[in-house]
Amino acid sequence: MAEQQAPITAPIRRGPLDGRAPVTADGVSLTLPAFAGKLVLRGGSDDGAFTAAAAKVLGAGLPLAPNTAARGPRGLALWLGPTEWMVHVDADTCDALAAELTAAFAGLHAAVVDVSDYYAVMRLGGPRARDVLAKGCPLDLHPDRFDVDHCAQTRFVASAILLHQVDVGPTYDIQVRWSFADFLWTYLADAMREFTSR
Amino acid sequence: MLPIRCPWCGEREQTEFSYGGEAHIVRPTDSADLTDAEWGDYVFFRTNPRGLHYERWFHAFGCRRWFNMARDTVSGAIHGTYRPGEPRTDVPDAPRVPVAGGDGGEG
Amino acid sequence: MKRYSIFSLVRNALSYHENWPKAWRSPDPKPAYDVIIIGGGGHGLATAYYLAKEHGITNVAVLEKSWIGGGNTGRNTTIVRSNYLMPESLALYDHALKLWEDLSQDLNYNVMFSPRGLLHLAHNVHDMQEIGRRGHAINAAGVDSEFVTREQVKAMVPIINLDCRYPVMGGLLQKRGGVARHDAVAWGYARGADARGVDIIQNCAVTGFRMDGGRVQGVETTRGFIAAPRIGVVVAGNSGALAAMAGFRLPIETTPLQAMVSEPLKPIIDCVVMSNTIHAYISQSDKGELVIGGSSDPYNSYAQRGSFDQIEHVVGPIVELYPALSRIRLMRHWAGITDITVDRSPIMSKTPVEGLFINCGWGTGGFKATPGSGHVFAHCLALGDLTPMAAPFTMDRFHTGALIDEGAAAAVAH
Amino acid sequence: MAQPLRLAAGGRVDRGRTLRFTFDGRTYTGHPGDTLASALLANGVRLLGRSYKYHRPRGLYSAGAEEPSALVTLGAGARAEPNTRATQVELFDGLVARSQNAWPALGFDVSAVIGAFSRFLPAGFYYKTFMWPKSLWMTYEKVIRDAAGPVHGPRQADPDRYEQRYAHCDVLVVGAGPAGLMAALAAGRTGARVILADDQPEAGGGLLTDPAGIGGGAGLDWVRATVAALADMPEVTVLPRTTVVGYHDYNYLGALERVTDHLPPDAGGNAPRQRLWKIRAKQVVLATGAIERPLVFADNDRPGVMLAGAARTYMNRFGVLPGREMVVFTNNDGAYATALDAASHGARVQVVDLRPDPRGPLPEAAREAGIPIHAGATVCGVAGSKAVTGVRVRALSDDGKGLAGPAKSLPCSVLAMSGGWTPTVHLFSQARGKLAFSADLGAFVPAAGDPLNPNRPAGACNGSLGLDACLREGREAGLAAAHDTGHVADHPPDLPLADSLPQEPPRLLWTLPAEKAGTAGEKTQFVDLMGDVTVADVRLAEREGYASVEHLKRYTATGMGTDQGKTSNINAMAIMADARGVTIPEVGHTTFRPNYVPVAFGAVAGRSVGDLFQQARPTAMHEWHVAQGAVFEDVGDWKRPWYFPRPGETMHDAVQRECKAVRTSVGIVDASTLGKIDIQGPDAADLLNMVYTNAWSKLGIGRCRYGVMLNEHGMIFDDGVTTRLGEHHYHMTTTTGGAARVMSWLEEWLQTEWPDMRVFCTSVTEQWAVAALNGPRSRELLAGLTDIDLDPETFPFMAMKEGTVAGIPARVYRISFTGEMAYEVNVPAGYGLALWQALMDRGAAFDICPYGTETMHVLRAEKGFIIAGQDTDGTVTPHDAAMDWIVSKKKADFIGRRSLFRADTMRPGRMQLVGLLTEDPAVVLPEGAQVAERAQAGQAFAAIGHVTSSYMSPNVGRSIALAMVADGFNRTGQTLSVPTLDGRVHRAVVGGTVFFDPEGERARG
Repeated sequence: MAEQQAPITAPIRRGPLDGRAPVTADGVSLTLPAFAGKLVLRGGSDDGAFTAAAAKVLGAGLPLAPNTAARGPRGLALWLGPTEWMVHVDADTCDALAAELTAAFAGLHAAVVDVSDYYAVMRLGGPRARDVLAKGCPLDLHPDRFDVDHCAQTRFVASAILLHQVDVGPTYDIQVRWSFADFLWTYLADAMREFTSR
Repeated sequence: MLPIRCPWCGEREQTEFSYGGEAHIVRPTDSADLTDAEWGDYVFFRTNPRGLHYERWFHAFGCRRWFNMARDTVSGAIHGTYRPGEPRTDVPDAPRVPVAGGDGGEG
Repeated sequence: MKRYSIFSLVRNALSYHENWPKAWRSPDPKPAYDVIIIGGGGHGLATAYYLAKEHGITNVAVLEKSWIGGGNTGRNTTIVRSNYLMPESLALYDHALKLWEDLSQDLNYNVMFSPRGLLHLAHNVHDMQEIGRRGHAINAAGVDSEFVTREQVKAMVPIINLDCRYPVMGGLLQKRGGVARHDAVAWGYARGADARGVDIIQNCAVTGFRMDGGRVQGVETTRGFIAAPRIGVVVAGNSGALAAMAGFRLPIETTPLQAMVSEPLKPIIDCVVMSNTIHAYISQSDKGELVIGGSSDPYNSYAQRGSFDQIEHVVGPIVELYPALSRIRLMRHWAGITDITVDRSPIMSKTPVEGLFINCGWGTGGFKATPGSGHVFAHCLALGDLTPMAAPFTMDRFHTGALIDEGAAAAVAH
Repeated sequence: MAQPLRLAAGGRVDRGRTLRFTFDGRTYTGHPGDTLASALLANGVRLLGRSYKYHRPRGLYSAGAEEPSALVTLGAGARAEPNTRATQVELFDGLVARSQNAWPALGFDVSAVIGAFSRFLPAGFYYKTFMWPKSLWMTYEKVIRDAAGPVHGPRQADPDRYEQRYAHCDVLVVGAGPAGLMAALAAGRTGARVILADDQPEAGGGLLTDPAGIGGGAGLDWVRATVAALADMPEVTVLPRTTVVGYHDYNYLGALERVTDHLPPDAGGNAPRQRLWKIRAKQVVLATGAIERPLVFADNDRPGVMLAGAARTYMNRFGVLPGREMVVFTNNDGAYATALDAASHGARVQVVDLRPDPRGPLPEAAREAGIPIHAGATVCGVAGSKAVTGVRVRALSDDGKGLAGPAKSLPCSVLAMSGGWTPTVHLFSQARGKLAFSADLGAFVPAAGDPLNPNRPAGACNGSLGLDACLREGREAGLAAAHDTGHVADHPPDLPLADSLPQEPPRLLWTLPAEKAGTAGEKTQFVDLMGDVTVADVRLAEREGYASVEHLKRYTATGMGTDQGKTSNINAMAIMADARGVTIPEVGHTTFRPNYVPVAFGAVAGRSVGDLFQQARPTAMHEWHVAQGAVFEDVGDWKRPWYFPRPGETMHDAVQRECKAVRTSVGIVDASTLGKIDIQGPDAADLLNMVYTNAWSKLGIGRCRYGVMLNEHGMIFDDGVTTRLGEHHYHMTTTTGGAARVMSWLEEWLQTEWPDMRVFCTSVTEQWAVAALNGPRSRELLAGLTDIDLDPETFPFMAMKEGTVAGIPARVYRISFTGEMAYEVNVPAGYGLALWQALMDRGAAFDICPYGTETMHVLRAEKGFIIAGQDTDGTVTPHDAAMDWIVSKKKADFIGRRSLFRADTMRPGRMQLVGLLTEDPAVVLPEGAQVAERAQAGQAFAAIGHVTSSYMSPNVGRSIALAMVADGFNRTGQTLSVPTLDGRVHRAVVGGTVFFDPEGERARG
């Protein structure tokens, strides 16, 4: 058997939207936030041992109310379902956090799954962001109904998305599967076209 | 397009869901003891009522949870949704709907 | 029945059409018939017609709760074809197609059957394999079917966008397929059956069955009890309700199927074009309207209305495949209610009730079968037993497992 | 004067600007604020089109969406828009319109000769003729088709954009007339979220026609103030040029906004042409107004015969006098307003009133104005073919069914008629609302709404025609609708006083006596102008038994035109009622269907066409494949490399080369699209035991196993390899097409049937990019790039190890879909391209060959591995697929197990998977070809099966095929016939399904 040799070039990690220039229009912009590590946490909302273990590692409790997100010292936790959360963390700390969580969940019916590369996140912000989203997302995003740190798994036209309102701008982070990212970006950019003067 | 209240996520548009057919059909655990006809009834035969229908939906684009819904197949009225294992939505004055298998165990 | 002919038309024109007789009578129900057909749609009326014409059984009533032809007969996209995959289906649907070919002359009523050709598109390798299998199977059975290339597709349908998101790779053509004037089918059969003595009784709803010792005696209706030793239930969209009245269940779920028409245009599509992958089908009526359909709404409903998102799911692909139609307007959309079996094949069956036969489960494709369904079912009712062509389609198949699985074998919807 | 009928003053048009447009090639002028219809009328253009069936000359009939006659083709080329109502087209500079249904010219239409034969073409004549000889039907049909459609559609792709958007509100108000404005104002004051949609460019509704006063001032001043107040409310959205077209369950309504249709082409910037709003409203107020009914008399379709309200609209809104000599023909008081307005503009006006002694305030005003009134009389004839020149008037008998006295001829250029008003209940009815017949109005009115769709009809839509009633009902409806959404106004708007005159009841005579008796007279009394349906047709339908309202519609085509019978339906029902001798409610009404007005397909498709039609899913290595010139295959939404042709290679060449390369050295395939599911939990093995046919309890950690899933029918629906990663941790793979289905399947069973199973399933499909190395030198290649010990003793076939590959954290699975030694390298998708490039770079020394799905399929077929969905089709059990070995005999249960023991699934002679080798090794059977025991060229035969997979195999050195054949397992060695469509009959021998390396040593090596 041959000896292992160093790869010819250092591996580069890339996302499906790398290199995309921001898209801007009157009152709305589409940008790429920094790449984040992403972990799916599985466990029961009603499993106190699980929620406590998660809170201990994350430094903040998981958001237990549906359609909400909670920011903690180690990242942002988004409610996906009664047994499922998405945690966005600094990419560099993702592996370590995953390991800590896995250790903390020992003996529990719980799971940690690294999905950092599965999903891409794009950021749509500005006073007209709601108008752009309304072109494909059936949710009522009126601030009385959907506000900062609300999140929802829903759809934009045919794409399944995880929508998170980041600030009152409003700014939204839109998470989508890798293979849909290019399409969704293109669709959103097209939806913004109406708000450009040329 | 129906507005469907996911028992976890709240009201969402129908396009976030997929339909799962009649609810409360319990899979026989003694299938080896069933006749072909009894097994065929479980696999293929449905109540398909004109009127109140207990049915399953899946929040495919949302929390990915299955749940049950009571809906009238004629008037279109949705009488309520509830989680698996929870008692059926009580629908006053609704006709009693026979359930597969006759005795209607909760799913 | 006064026959329609050039002479009768001219003669009546000269008298300002004031002497045309009723196309069918509106008799009061008699107390008893030899056979009762429940359901005055195309299938039921055809059954009555062939009972009288082929079997000499004329003491027949067709009971229709509303107006004849008002169910799926009047709500479909009028497509006629026989290019099914399974030999049992092929035999049945081609039997129907052969009857279509002479139907106007047989009925002396122009049902405007137009065998203008029916094209199934293939958009990927899997589609090519599917039409490859189906095309060969159809040919093996001696039914017409041919493969066409991309270029031939373009020649047949000049406005098609071959290089749409799912590029067209080829197609399967049944030249004998086409469309017919849906309402005229019900009317023509009604007129023909009536002329042979069949009583067509509209606004007469069946409310129950009278039975004795497991044998059917007759039906309770909104116009009183009517006796008959042999009863055929042919009520697409309501089969479950009738079965429930008779005390049995069916392997059927009832769902809405929507369709739509555009404003009229001069001829722009000269054949029927269907696409499984794009999931929409289109033809153009003789009046010039584009007639468009797609897949069923997913959920059980008897409401004769579907969901608007389903309309979008059909129209989007139509515009993708035919970009020139984007500015043409959708005039009207509506829904029928279809009885869907798990194997997408119909049920022609005896029931647990002796003397009671059922013909249902034609799903989204019943219109094309109308003459064949009526012809075969009439024979069954006359015989008191299932004919060889009907025999594979009994309810028993859902117990034995001998499905005729057009659905699993990737036959197209509709 | 350029516009002979343009009034010097008045109306809402901007006379300061002149717009030029053409109709049938002639240039005319109009002004901003005009519709195409009003501008044509201003120019004295009467003849606008030809009718559908008889090619009768037709002109302008109405001023709105109900228009049945004035249909034109707007624009040209790719932007040609057929069947456009001139009444709904806002005029813009450069507008081009053409008449329809006329050849060679509108004024001289050859097909008008058909009218002379109209006696031979009654309703339903098609059904009675064209049957002889049978062989000629398709020829007849071609003529019918060519004649039927009014106009050609565009042949080029539509260059315009269409948008869609969702909207949510508490109260949607449909219609911005007095009732709708009042409703929106009242609801808006509560703070509720309100959308007000109106199809016109400016609000006002009937007030644009009727300059009635409100609150002591001009009605339009009140409109202006109300619109301004609404604009100041942040939660109120006003949508002009927006027609609510469909009312679906749970108050979901579609509304079409014509965003830039009123601008010249390309003048709209980046705004779309149209936008379809999809509105979910908690409450709806329907203030959709009413549509005027025509009267039914001889030649009531001539150009110049129009609705009285429309005539008034042209005067008051558009500043156009419809004619200098006007006869107003009415059964009610309202039309006198048209007479008075026309007289005030200097027209010579006379009134013909069906009522013997009209005495309401409006008729009295007309008398005072000196307008002659022919009371108790009817119009019984219209002179003039392409334009009205006069009418014949005779007294009515007392019962209204006969004519009395001598005929008078009244010269006129326009006949403005009114048969009363029909509430626009289309949306109410679409919303499942029940209608009741109002004998006073002679129309169906809303009776009971459906609780599914909470709405309130208000004003004319509700049958309340007076302005005061409109305002009152609008206010009440707006407040109540808002209240029902939890909003109450601190200061609800006051109800303004409105000018409303009392009116005497109309005299409802649904058909008017004709001078010619019977059908001869009735055949020019038009009921439905669009379908050329006459009174004679309706009576014929009844005579022949097509007497139900739906049969009437379908037999005569009444209401089937693009106007959907807005002006004709009630008249047709009434005439049918008369023919049948029953009441109108006994006849009933047809169902109102969406759309209220036709909607461009483009608007329904929205932006999801072209590049945005449906996502094409790329893998992490996609750009490399593109750069290498891969030909792609669509697999679901995925783009997968199909093959990698080198310059000059055909697909066959490329695939043969790729197939050989894999078995001689090493090939690499992008397997990223396979579905992947992370399964964790103490009961994970129990789940696998239920969803797979084989046993999973004893699979060791780090080991992989192939599994087959059945549906509950017992039929194969997916397959794949699952690996045990840890004590309670598995990694499942599925087919590419089955990924989503299997994920949902697992969740379904876990959540609904086995909620106590402690298992979490998480999709990880796109977390992992997968490069699969296949071939005898795969180990050698991989070894140079990994820290994993590849020693086959410790890393045998069907095992998994973790480590790094090319410096990337990886899971490497020793599984094989080719029967070769193979390593599937899984890395986080972000590293997929880096991995692929490293393998290619290092692989150069091994002549590594990238291959696509086609080669993958050939190689697996050489090994007899099935593809679920190709070799199986949902009717195949594992036994049928020659895979008995994968069905556990010990497990008491798994999904689909019981179905394997049914009479038919146990039946001998089922379709079974076998290998087929053609006698001529060069012949590659077509996939799908049918198999027979014996068949002759060109003859039908009894098929006993079909070819599922078929390839030229360079490694076997001949063609190979898999086939499903009845009783196939017992036919080994038999020679069967395979006829193909080119007329040849091939012969092939039945054998096993494994054509290459039957011992399977290569994969294990």
